[in-house]
Amino acid sequence: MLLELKDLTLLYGRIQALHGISLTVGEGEIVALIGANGAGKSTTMRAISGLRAVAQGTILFDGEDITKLRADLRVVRGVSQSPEGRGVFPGMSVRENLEMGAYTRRNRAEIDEDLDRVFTLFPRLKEREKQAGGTMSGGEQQMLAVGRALMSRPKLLLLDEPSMGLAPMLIQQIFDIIVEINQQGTTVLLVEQNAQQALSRAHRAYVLETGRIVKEGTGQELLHDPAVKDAYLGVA
Amino acid sequence: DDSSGSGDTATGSTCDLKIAFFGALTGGNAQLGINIRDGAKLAVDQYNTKNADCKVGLVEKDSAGDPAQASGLATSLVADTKLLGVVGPAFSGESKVANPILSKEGVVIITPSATNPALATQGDKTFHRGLGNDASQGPGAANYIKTVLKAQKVFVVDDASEYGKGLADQVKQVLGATVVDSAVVKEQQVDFGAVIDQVKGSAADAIFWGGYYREASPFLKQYRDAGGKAKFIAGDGVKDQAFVDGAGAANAEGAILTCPCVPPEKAGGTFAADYKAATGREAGTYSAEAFDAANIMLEGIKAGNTTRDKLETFVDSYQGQGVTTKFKFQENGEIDPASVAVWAYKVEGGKVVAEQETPK
Amino acid sequence: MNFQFLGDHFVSLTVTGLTQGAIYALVALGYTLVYGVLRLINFAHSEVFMIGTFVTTIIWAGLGFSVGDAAPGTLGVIGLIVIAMIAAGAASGATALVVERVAYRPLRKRNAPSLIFLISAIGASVALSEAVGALTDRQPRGMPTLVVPKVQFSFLGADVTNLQLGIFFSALAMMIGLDIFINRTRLGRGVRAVAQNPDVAALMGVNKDRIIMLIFILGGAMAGAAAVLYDIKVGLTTYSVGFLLGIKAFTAAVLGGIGNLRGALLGGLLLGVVENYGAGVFGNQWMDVVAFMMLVVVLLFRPTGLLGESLGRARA
Amino acid sequence: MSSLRRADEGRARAMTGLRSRWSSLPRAWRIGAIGAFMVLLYSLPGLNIPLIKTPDTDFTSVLFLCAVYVLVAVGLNVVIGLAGLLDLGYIGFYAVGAYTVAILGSPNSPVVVKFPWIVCVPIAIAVAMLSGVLLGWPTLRLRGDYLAIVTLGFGEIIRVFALNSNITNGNRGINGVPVPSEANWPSWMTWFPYVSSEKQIFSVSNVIGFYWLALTLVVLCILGVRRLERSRVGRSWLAIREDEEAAEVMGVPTFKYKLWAFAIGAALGGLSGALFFSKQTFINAQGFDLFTSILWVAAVVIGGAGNQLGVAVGAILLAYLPERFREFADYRLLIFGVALIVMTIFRPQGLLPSRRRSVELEDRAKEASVVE
Amino acid sequence: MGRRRRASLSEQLAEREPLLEVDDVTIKFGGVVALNGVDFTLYKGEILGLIGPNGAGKTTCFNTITGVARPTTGTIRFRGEKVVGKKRFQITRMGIARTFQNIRLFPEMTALENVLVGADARHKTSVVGALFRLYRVRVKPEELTEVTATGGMTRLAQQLSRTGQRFFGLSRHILEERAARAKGMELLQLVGIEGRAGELARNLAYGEQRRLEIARALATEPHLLCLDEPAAGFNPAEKESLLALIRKIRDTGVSILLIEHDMRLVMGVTDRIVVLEFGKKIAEGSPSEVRDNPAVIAAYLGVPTDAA
Ligand SMILES: Nc1ncnc2c1ncn2[C@@H]1O[C@H](COP(=O)(O)OP(=O)(O)OP(=O)(O)O)[C@@H](O)[C@H]1O
Ligand SMILES: Nc1ncnc2c1ncn2[C@@H]1O[C@H](COP(=O)(O)OP(=O)(O)OP(=O)(O)O)[C@@H](O)[C@H]1O
Ligand SMILES: [Mg+2]
Ligand SMILES: [Mg+2]
Repeated sequence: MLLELKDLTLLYGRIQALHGISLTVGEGEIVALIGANGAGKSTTMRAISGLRAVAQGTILFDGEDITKLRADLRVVRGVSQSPEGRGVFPGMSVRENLEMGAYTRRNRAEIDEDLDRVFTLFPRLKEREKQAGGTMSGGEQQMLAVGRALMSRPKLLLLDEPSMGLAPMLIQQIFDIIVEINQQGTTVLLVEQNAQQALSRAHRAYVLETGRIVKEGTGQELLHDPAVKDAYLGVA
Repeated sequence: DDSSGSGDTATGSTCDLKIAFFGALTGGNAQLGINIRDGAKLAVDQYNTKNADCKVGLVEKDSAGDPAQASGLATSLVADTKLLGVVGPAFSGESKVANPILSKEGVVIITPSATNPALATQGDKTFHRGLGNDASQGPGAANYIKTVLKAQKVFVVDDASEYGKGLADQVKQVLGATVVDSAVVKEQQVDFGAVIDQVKGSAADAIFWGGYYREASPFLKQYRDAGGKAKFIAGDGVKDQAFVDGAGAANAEGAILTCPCVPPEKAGGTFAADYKAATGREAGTYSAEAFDAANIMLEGIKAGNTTRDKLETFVDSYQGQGVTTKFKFQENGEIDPASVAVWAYKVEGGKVVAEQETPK
Repeated sequence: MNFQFLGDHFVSLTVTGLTQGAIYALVALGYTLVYGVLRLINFAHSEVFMIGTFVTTIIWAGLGFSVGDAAPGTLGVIGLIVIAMIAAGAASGATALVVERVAYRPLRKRNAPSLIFLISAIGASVALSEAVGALTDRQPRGMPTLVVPKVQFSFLGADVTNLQLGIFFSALAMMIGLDIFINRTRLGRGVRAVAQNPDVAALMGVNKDRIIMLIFILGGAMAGAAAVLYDIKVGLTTYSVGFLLGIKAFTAAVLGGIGNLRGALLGGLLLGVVENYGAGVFGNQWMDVVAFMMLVVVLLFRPTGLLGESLGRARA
Repeated sequence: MSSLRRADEGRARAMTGLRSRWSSLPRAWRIGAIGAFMVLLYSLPGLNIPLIKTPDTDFTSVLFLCAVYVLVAVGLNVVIGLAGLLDLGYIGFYAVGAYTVAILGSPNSPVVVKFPWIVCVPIAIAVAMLSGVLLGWPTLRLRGDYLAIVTLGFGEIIRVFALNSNITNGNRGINGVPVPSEANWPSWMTWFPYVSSEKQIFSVSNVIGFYWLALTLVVLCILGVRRLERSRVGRSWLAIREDEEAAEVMGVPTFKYKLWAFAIGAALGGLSGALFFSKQTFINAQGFDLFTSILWVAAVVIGGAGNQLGVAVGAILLAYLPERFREFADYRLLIFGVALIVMTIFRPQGLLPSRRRSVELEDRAKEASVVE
Repeated sequence: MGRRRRASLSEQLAEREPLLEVDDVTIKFGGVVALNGVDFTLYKGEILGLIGPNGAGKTTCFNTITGVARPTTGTIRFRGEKVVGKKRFQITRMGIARTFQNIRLFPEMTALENVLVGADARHKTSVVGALFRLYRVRVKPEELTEVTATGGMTRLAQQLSRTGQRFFGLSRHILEERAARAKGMELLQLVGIEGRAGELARNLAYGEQRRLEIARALATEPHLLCLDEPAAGFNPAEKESLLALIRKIRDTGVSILLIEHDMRLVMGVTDRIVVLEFGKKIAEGSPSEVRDNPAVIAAYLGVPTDAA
């Protein structure tokens, strides 16, 4: 297992957001995390990337206990996140934003190669290479955030609602890109509201409700699960 | 203990009477205050040794030279009916606040250092000044510049303080057209680039400094560093060893410092030696004046003037020789002009030494 | 008002102003760096500078050069200055770091709002300057005259001295170095990332605490260097030198656009020059008034300073 | 309306223990307790309580200073605590108010008119308010921290002006600043220790009249500000503090309300200055330094910005402690500085915080995101 | 221009009263032309959708309408009055309210207080009025408060205060405050979070915050409500209930301008749709017209089946 969460509990002040989450992500998998607003999906992601301290439980990455590791050191270990709300650096140009993604890497040639790859994936970013990140439109920022997460060549890529704010055509594209990245060897943990798309691409998936995992299975299983269909896929 | 209420009639024994020191013991101007306090303390201690059976106490009120603190301190002084007189307040600003309060309750005031002329016109009936005011020092300095230095172009600097500006205005008035330009420096200013540009631009051959040594020493150092050659003359606010040390002895060499105070070595009796013995330091500026002021009051108390009213009458009509000069107060509390001597001191070999009395 | 004087001495006032401005700018960098990253007016930075001025005198005195001592030869002087720069830079940097550790870090850990930081900063500032005040009996401390100003050349009737040239260019060099560091290097980019979004910066692998330490040390070191230049120029220091100079430097930082390194340079130089003109025209006592008036006027037309804010987060 | 009541209960739940216990007392009790406390405040000068008496300085004078500082803090609290504007040059308004009274009322000022106190003070308040508006007009459009430096500059400009202008007489100053009234105490007042019927109510050597006047003004101003706080105005200030742009989009004329906050703060600052220097009867440029201004801000925050009781406590400590512990005179600023750091670390919400702030701080602290 | 084009639309629309007229609006940021001669009209009572690819200029369009950005050229009229150049709070008082793409509540205020800030936009109590409470309004005897009846007030005091109110009326401040709280609760009820009225906004769940934003905007009594991607981050079930809410709001007589990428929501709720691409309007019409428009499919929808 590349990532293993054991019985994770997390508090926001008085509010308990996670009530003992356990999940695993195997090497080379795409794992989806779906659930209603406030279910704790983003919170789980923050716990994994180290933006929030957990109250209880352990996080194992590549066999190592990283529960108490600082966020930046987790990046060095190979965990990279495109955060909820995009988190673009508003005062840096698009290019600098992407370079920030490669902050922990030193090999210039490889970095340039990856930059090219991101620019091919999102031509709009190439067009706006010098524009300040903060002035990009909502969707453009989303592309930037995903592209930036790719720049660290992570072992594990955490994507928090990558399709949020994207136009329908691009949504299609972004999921294709996720699959492509995965096939190139990156493990992906994906949080999505667009459950339909997410489940159809994911190897496995978990369903979260109010801070607890209530279901797990392969993507296809959940896609056809009537309860899931009812709650998260909407009436087609 | 102060439950007897306010009033001028002291009750009980007359042997626990007090006089007070009022001035800065802390803050940026503490050194002057300490000089004064020690002068007064020396007088009281000497008195108490001689009159061990009926001692007089010395109350110390530290105002930090701040008018805002002065009023509360003065009010607490007047509430103590055993307290008859005050040596101080040390600075003119605080005097303006404290004097009306003290005077209203009849507390006798002899200031050894506040030299602003306006203090005598505030209508404070118990006010006395034990030395010449700025109106006498200013002309003294100006006359020295005119007749001894024979300067042609004088540049006048003041620090906008009550004291400094008053002095500078006097000098300007006497010198008239000889003053080619003037500038105002800020309190605690340490960098004088612009002023030095101005002084050099004016081609002055003498600079008069109305202010304190805290600003004067860095100014003079920077001015000399910048190649300035003009003579430097300042008032008693600069007359302190700290000035020479701050500016550097070489830079300060030849500077003239005027003071309406008699050189301690010329002061009568054994004051200079006694002071050194008591405090371990040389007598500083205004120490001797404070010593005299305290002695006048002590003399009054000794003579049985044990109420504020009686002491006031005593001081008003006092005549006598102190270590600094001969004391006799005018109606408005100013010392008799005949007793005022303004001395010029000179920095020589890194020391401030008395040179001559300034021409009248 | 004396416009005549300004006209006659324009160039020489400019030169003096630039020298002063270079020192403002160096100190302003510390404000700008910390503000850019933490959105915090580091009030104690003025005291970081003040410590530098004292360490300089102590070092020189330790090497046998006190007030009134004659300066050694040129090489000796340069040596003394370099040693002082290193020592004062280190001491100021260390002071800044201590302030960060003691006064700010505990608050950061609690995520306190910026007003609280300001109060803690004021506390640190007061405590530092008063501590030094108590240690020095509030007396000023003089320096040896190391550099006797010599006119190097005359420019449009104004004498330019070696001292002025030295101060100006060494300050400029340090600022350019810092600018390159922040804008061109990886670590510099990390600084900017933390400034713009600390959480996401951590997600990129930036060690936030280290970056914060770095900016305090950098800002402190610059203030230390400024302190040496100041000592050479002014020739004396006291426990309270920091207060007004700090306010001026902060004004300079705001003038140029706080959080913007080049803004600090521009703001510092402009402030130095304009207040010197102001002193020439209106009199020395109105110097600070002129400086603040200019600030208000500039902010009226450019609400985020001359060059805007670049390190910091953009407003959403 | 039951849901409305529940909404208010939600608020109450967030209150801290002592406060909620207080507000659950019957109203009559609360009024009684406040009344008793007021009586205590008014009679403090006559009570002669040993430990709290100041050793060196007249105790009533210190009480008066406390009252003036509380007035300052109440005004500054409107600006900082309620509207969230950082004003580091508040002393400028204090100076403007003080000088207006001195210049218009003193026979020794360069201006020939000689208005009585009761005329001068409203003018002083108006002038201070006007100066607040004049300063605020161009600068309140700036963002928070810029305002800090600009106000700092304003404070310094006022001081330099006072020091160098002819109308203020520079550091020579103006004496004979008018006192509120020349009248003597009526004879029926003499039951109170310290009051004697031959004495003036507002006497320089017995300042109880000044203290009572200041205390009365403090009470009135606190009540007035409380009214504002609990109205649409206070809510708008709060919204501006939270998110100015969102507030504007919700229809809050943010500039107008910030200007009002500034003007009200300035007016109170002017009043306090006028009051203080009426008692001192002499004014010069000393005592208007920026440092004092910054200390005031510290006092407000340490006391608990946003809560009037809190800022009052902060102000009282600032005025009282240095007088009580004069023996540490040389070290008091050092102690003060260290105390500020310690306070912010161990009690960042202030001594008596507003409910809202303490909740906010608690929540923020718990959310601190760092993983060690 | 705009006038003629409107005539070409259905007869029914031409009769309706225009509420918002965007006329030839262009806005440039340096080299980027974010809006290029855009014009459209929103009629009273309708829900107008604004869609387009990422970076098409939708948010920018919003910003110009609500006064956040100023168009380089062009005019915008609301109920016949010019909008461009007005201050933001004035625009709100004219009757345009908005929500933010990323939520911007007042986090330290309770839900109810957030709504009250919105309601204040319609209030008249001034600073002086709040301080001295001189402006008094006569109230009918049956409206006299029970406010004073709470707490340990004696009967005599109650009687006195009631008599006082009868003679001197109540201050406008108190009346407005009372009315606003009632209205605030009503709006919270409308969006379905009345149970959370006393909770600090920051402690509400994301979905609740979005609803609160809508309630706060409605409290300003707008004629037009602008929603920027209100469903972002909602799952289908939540989107469904949002759709119902939007309809409910429209039924209270508020017109709506809606930016949204979720086609099911847009198609389901809007009356008409305007499509932008690269800052230009490329289509306008009923949902079905737009859905079948080849230009729109090419630029935006991709596969036409998405919303089926
Ligand atoms: N900063 C915070 N402070 C307090 N509570 C929070 C905070 N962030 C999230 N929560 C609460 O924690 C719970 C989980 O939130 P989280 O953001 O993880 O949900 P989510 O599943 O990602 O939902 P969404 O689909 O809305 O993004 C929610 O109840 C939310 O209100
Ligand atoms: N200040 C600015 N400087 C430069 N370009 C800008 C600025 N503001 C917006 N833009 C550009 O204008 C275009 C329109 O942006 P806008 O935010 O209106 O898009 P949008 O239609 O809302 O897109 P999305 O659906 O992604 O939110 C984008 O390409 C954006 O990068
Ligand atoms: Mg989420
Ligand atoms: Mg958008």
